[in-house]
Amino acid sequence: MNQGSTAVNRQVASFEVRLTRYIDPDGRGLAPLPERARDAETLRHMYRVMVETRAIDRKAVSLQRTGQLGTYASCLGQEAVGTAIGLAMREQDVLIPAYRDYAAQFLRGVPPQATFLYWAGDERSMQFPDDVPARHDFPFCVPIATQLTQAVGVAYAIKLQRRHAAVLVSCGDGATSRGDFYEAMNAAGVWGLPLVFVAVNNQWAISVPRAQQTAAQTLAQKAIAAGLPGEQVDGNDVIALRQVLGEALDAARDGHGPRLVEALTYRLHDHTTADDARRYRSEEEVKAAWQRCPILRLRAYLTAQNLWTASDEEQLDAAAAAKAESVAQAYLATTPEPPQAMFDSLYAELPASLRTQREQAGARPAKEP
Amino acid sequence: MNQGSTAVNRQVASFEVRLTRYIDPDGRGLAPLPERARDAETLRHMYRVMVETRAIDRKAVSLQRTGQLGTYASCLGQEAVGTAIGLAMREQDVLIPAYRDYAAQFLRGVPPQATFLYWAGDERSMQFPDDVPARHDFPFCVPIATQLTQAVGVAYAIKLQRRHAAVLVSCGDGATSRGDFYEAMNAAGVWGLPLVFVAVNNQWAISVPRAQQTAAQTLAQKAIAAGLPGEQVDGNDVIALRQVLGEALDAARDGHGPRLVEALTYRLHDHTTADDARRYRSEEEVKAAWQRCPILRLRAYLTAQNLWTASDEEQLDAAAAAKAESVAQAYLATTPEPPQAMFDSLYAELPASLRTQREQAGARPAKEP
Amino acid sequence: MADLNLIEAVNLALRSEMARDANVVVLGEDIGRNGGVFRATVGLLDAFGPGRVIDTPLAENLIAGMTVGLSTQGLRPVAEIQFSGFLYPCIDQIANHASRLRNRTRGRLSCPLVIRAPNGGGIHAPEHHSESMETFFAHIPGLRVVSPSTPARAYGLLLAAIRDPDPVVFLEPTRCYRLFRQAVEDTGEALPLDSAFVDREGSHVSLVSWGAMMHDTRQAADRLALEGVSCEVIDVACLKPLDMDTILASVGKTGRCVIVQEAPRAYGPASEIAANLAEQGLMSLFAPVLRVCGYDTVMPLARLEHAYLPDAACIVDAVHRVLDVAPVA
Amino acid sequence: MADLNLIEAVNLALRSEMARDANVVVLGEDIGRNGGVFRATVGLLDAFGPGRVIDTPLAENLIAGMTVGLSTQGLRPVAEIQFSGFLYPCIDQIANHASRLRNRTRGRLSCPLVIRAPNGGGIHAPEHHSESMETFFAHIPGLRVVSPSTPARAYGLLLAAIRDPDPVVFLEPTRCYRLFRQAVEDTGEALPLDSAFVDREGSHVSLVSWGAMMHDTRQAADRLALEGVSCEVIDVACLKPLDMDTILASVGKTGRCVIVQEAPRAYGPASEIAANLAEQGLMSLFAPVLRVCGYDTVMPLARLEHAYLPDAACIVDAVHRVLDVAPVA
Ligand SMILES: Cc1ncc(C[n+]2csc(CCOP(=O)(O)OP(=O)(O)O)c2C)c(N)n1
Ligand SMILES: Cc1ncc(C[n+]2csc(CCOP(=O)(O)OP(=O)(O)O)c2C)c(N)n1
Ligand SMILES: [Mg+2]
Ligand SMILES: [Mg+2]
Repeated sequence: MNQGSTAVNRQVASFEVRLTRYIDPDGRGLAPLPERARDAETLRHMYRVMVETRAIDRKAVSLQRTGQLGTYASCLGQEAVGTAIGLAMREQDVLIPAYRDYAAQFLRGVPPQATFLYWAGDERSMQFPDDVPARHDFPFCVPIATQLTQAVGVAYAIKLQRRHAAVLVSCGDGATSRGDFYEAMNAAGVWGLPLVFVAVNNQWAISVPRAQQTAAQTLAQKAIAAGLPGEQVDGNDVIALRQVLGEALDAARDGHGPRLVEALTYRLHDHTTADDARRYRSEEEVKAAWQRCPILRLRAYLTAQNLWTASDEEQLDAAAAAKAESVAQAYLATTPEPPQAMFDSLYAELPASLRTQREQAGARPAKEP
Repeated sequence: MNQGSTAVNRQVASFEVRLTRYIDPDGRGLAPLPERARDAETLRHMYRVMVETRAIDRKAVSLQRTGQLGTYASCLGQEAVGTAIGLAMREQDVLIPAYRDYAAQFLRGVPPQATFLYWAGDERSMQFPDDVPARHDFPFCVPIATQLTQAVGVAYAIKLQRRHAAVLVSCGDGATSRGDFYEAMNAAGVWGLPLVFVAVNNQWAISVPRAQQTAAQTLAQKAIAAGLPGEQVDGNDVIALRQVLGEALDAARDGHGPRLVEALTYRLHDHTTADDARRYRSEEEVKAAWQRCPILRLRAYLTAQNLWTASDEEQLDAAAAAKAESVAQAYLATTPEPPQAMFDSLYAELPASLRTQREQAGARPAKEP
Repeated sequence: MADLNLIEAVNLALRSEMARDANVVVLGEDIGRNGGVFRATVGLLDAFGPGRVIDTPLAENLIAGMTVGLSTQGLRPVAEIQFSGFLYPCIDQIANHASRLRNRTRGRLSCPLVIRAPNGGGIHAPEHHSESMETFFAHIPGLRVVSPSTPARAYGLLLAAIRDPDPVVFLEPTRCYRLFRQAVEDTGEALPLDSAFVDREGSHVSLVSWGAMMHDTRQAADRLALEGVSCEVIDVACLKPLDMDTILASVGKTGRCVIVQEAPRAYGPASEIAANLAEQGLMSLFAPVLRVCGYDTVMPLARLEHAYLPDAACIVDAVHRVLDVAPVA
Repeated sequence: MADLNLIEAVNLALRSEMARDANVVVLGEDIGRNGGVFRATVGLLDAFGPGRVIDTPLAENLIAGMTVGLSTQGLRPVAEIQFSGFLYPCIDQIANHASRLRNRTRGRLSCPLVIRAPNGGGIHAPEHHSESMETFFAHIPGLRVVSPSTPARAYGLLLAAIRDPDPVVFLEPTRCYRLFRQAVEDTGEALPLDSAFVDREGSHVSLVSWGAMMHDTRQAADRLALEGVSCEVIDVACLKPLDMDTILASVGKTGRCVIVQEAPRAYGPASEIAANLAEQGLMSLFAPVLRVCGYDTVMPLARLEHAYLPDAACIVDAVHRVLDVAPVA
């Protein structure tokens, strides 16, 4: 309890939220590029990853439209976020994603066909190869925000085990309305955990706009409730993202505790292929958002800096299309598991009482899948 | 999304938290008293309520110690909070209490023996008379923080029905760690509801000290996460509390939206009679906290202002003791309900399939209660 | 009188009751402008305005708690939870408060509320969208749990649920939302909340189910009829309170019973029905009470979903077994 | 070898396993400095330090989610939920994640975790402290649910739960925490997690229970023995997976079964056992399967708690009924 002051009403605490951006929506640099994203090859690599991710994403949508994939959640317009996450993380770090961080997963070694397999409804999609950084990452998390408290446990373990590693957990703007978001930040603060929270503010949670999720001016300021630093970054500026996330992860790994990064971006696609965004938002809004597209922006910057040519672009487009096509083919070649598979990873060892059920499942005549 | 700025890193929001106090722990006034608690009779009334509440509270503890009451949660040291809440609220407002806001309930017409009956384990305790302000108040809430989202619903209804009323919901410092606390503030902010959150920071949640609940410097700043105003008030200064809560409730009623008030106080007693606080906190700490007792403080102030005499004190002590005794007698005279009562308020009308169970309950031989 | 599918019948009931009773409000995620992810609330925002049609922040625990609060103030809130697997965060408020507030205050405060959600699988939805949630609620004292199997019953039971003075968890069979249409008249007439429906009388075996599995149960009864097996088909509809009288009467007549549920077998609703038969109807049983259920495994993702869900063939098979395989003469 | 009550046996198991396996950590509210509200974790903070003995902020959903996270990192977390009624906020993480992560990743990640909580009433505690929570967990695929009835079983089953590679909900009978003592040796030997215990052999009737009601069940068997009724007494101990083989074998022998539970009757664990008997053991039953249960009402506050809880007299009465009232010759 505060005491001893004689003022009737005095300030006891003050806070601020800052926003970082290095290139503006037209691709103009606002300042010398930061340490972590200044090298030409790094910039080109980020660009390639974003373009390739978009090609794969578009392929998934078209497979869905032609009945070859289940409901799919596109990352259109948000490619910078996944890309920067994937590049900022080190192998030993743990990624606990929501469900649109495809680029981050690809960069950490998840084969893109796993993404397709996931939305086709096949659990093997989240098995991941065992020789890639992602081998210890978490699978997608569908129940919004529930991954956040799990991240606290993972980060606590890392600290207890003195591993030089950090956890990056991502969630959407909608997710910040769930108590889980706050409980997780609060606990991370209490223990000073190596944990970076990324709130991917794409302005919409299905049909609910950001302003209807919260009266807070920024999502970043929600960190104040937990006593953590919170900051905004332009989420369509992959350079700024790469820098801010790199700093946050380094700090976390080095024992300087958790923080919250709000990445400002925009969901250009429908929420999922089962959604029709025209019901709840205007075409003008979407059109305007296209002007801030992270890919166009970086291309404009690279072009202006003479780091990227029309022929580079042509080559990349062709390579990305080929990659997307080969991913689709790999996915389409995967036949479903047998019914018994529903029992085979349920427990480490199937309890005896479930063996009959497993047999029954195997014995039932195959039905339309 | 913010755009158009040319700064690489710029401030986008700033916040502050302020603390209000009118009399210091020694009872010295720090400034002219505020509008809502300046009148001599109001001051004396607040004093009497606090003293009477303490007498009743002590009686409950002694009944428990002698095996005449179940586990009891004392409000020792926190009497100012309940008193100010009870006085700041209007009849049409709705109180949604945690479980230590006894004084507020008494002021709103709940007979103190109901409190005893509650801790004795009798549901009739929360029935409340139907001709008092409390008739539409909520009962105690045992599952920590769960009352907070309910308060959002009540406040939403008030707004929808255009009632000129406000909701006051209280919770402890421990409760602020649950997602419910944040979800409720966040929703209240979205709709600008007539809802005042009071976080009674008594420094402990059973054995967990405030600093282990959160890394936040203040609980008041948690409001920032929801875009609400948050402020601290000295919770042992009933004058400051009365003023701050009165302002908050008036603002809420008049359509100016929700806010969070953190009341800084101290739990002088064990958590409940089932707890032994010596396991986890030092006697020095408790001794020091006694110096800030809200009753001693107001008495010092009143005495210094010549508003209170030794004979006033004597009279009040006797009256409070008599009151506590008569409350105890009224409680002790209440015989338990018959077993069938467990069915009689379960549904508006008992489903036919449960009638047999009700009969069975009535027919079982009475056992040790 | 229009031919409606089940989700349209839900929409009609909401619209109809909101028009009749100004205290009815609906709330949930994406239920306003978007009309609900399954379109249950389409048109309500335009008809009744944002005060009574409330798009909430994304927080199921908030929705549940808020619904409790709303219901204490003379309103009749109907909350939607978007998919069944997101009902879990509501259990705290439902079990600790909604189902208890009347009892806790000895009748002073009460919770006339409805929490609606899709229930069960079969539409190839993503993970957590296809769970069967009956048991979690049916075990909680002080609640009502309802699961309609047809558009007309969805309409009549939802009206009843909204008007009921106590909390109701209303589990809508996702798979039936668009499965078939039925004439549904907007009569404003509610169906009873505590009696099972005897859909079809029969003499050889009682088939007992609810929700989406009623569809397969009826199919099984049709197939069995062709074999000369006469099935009495019962739609439980209200799982809590459970109308055992109707089921006992039926089994008293047929002596055989197969209970069909989509939920995992262990500790599922079928167990409660079978237990009551073993307790109160044992002497009339000619054959074991069989439960046709989902497996005790995690609901698989889309590719194996069909292998999880019981179907008419499973039911026919179970009936054959209780009839000792040999078709009835 | 010490005479321990049940809570001391829990403490011994925790201490013993923490000493044996550095990956075991405990977490919960007030479990560190305070040693737990029931004293289950007394002394652990001093012995193992604050890294492994974690006082959490007050948030059950956090505790559950954090436990999931911890368990994926090679640790073996044992979380305490302070009272049974505060388990509800854990169900989301347990049902949507702990029980599924292995399956979701086809074995790549797993959750070797334990969530412990007191279960049931009988100690005159405040509201929400006395609920019986078995059903909510036993219906969830991928979990184990355990409820010991004696100090020795609490010790051996808790060791097994901690060592088990999958998530276990461990429900400790509150009423037995200090009810009686038993010799418990710190052998480090675990008990099996999927077999029921036949506590007493008998020939006239099978009494089946678990947790606190085992105490009353044993009392009832004692009283019935004086009447010449020979009871086979089974402690289910592990509700999921459920060892029906042992129960079926017993009922195959006795032909009569009474199941005893404290939880509300409807959709309670006893129903699952009875349903299995009606399905697999019907032909050996001489009498209806009776369930002696709590009522389908909210657990009353202290003054009526005794009127809610079933007791030995209720069990004796049910046994008389399955024996057709007349004592066995
Ligand atoms: C607990 C829960 N509630 C509801 C849903 C249904 N749902 C899926 S995505 C979504 C909106 C999420 O918005 P946001 O967090 O902003 O992420 P975004 O989809 O924009 O990436 C909702 C409501 C869910 N998956 N989980
Ligand atoms: C959901 C829940 N978890 C745990 C408890 C047990 N419990 C009762 S009071 C308490 C501490 C509450 O601390 P605080 O919110 O600061 O309130 P105070 O008791 O200090 O007034 C705990 C953990 C509870 N009642 N509800
Ligand atoms: Mg979003
Ligand atoms: Mg406190």
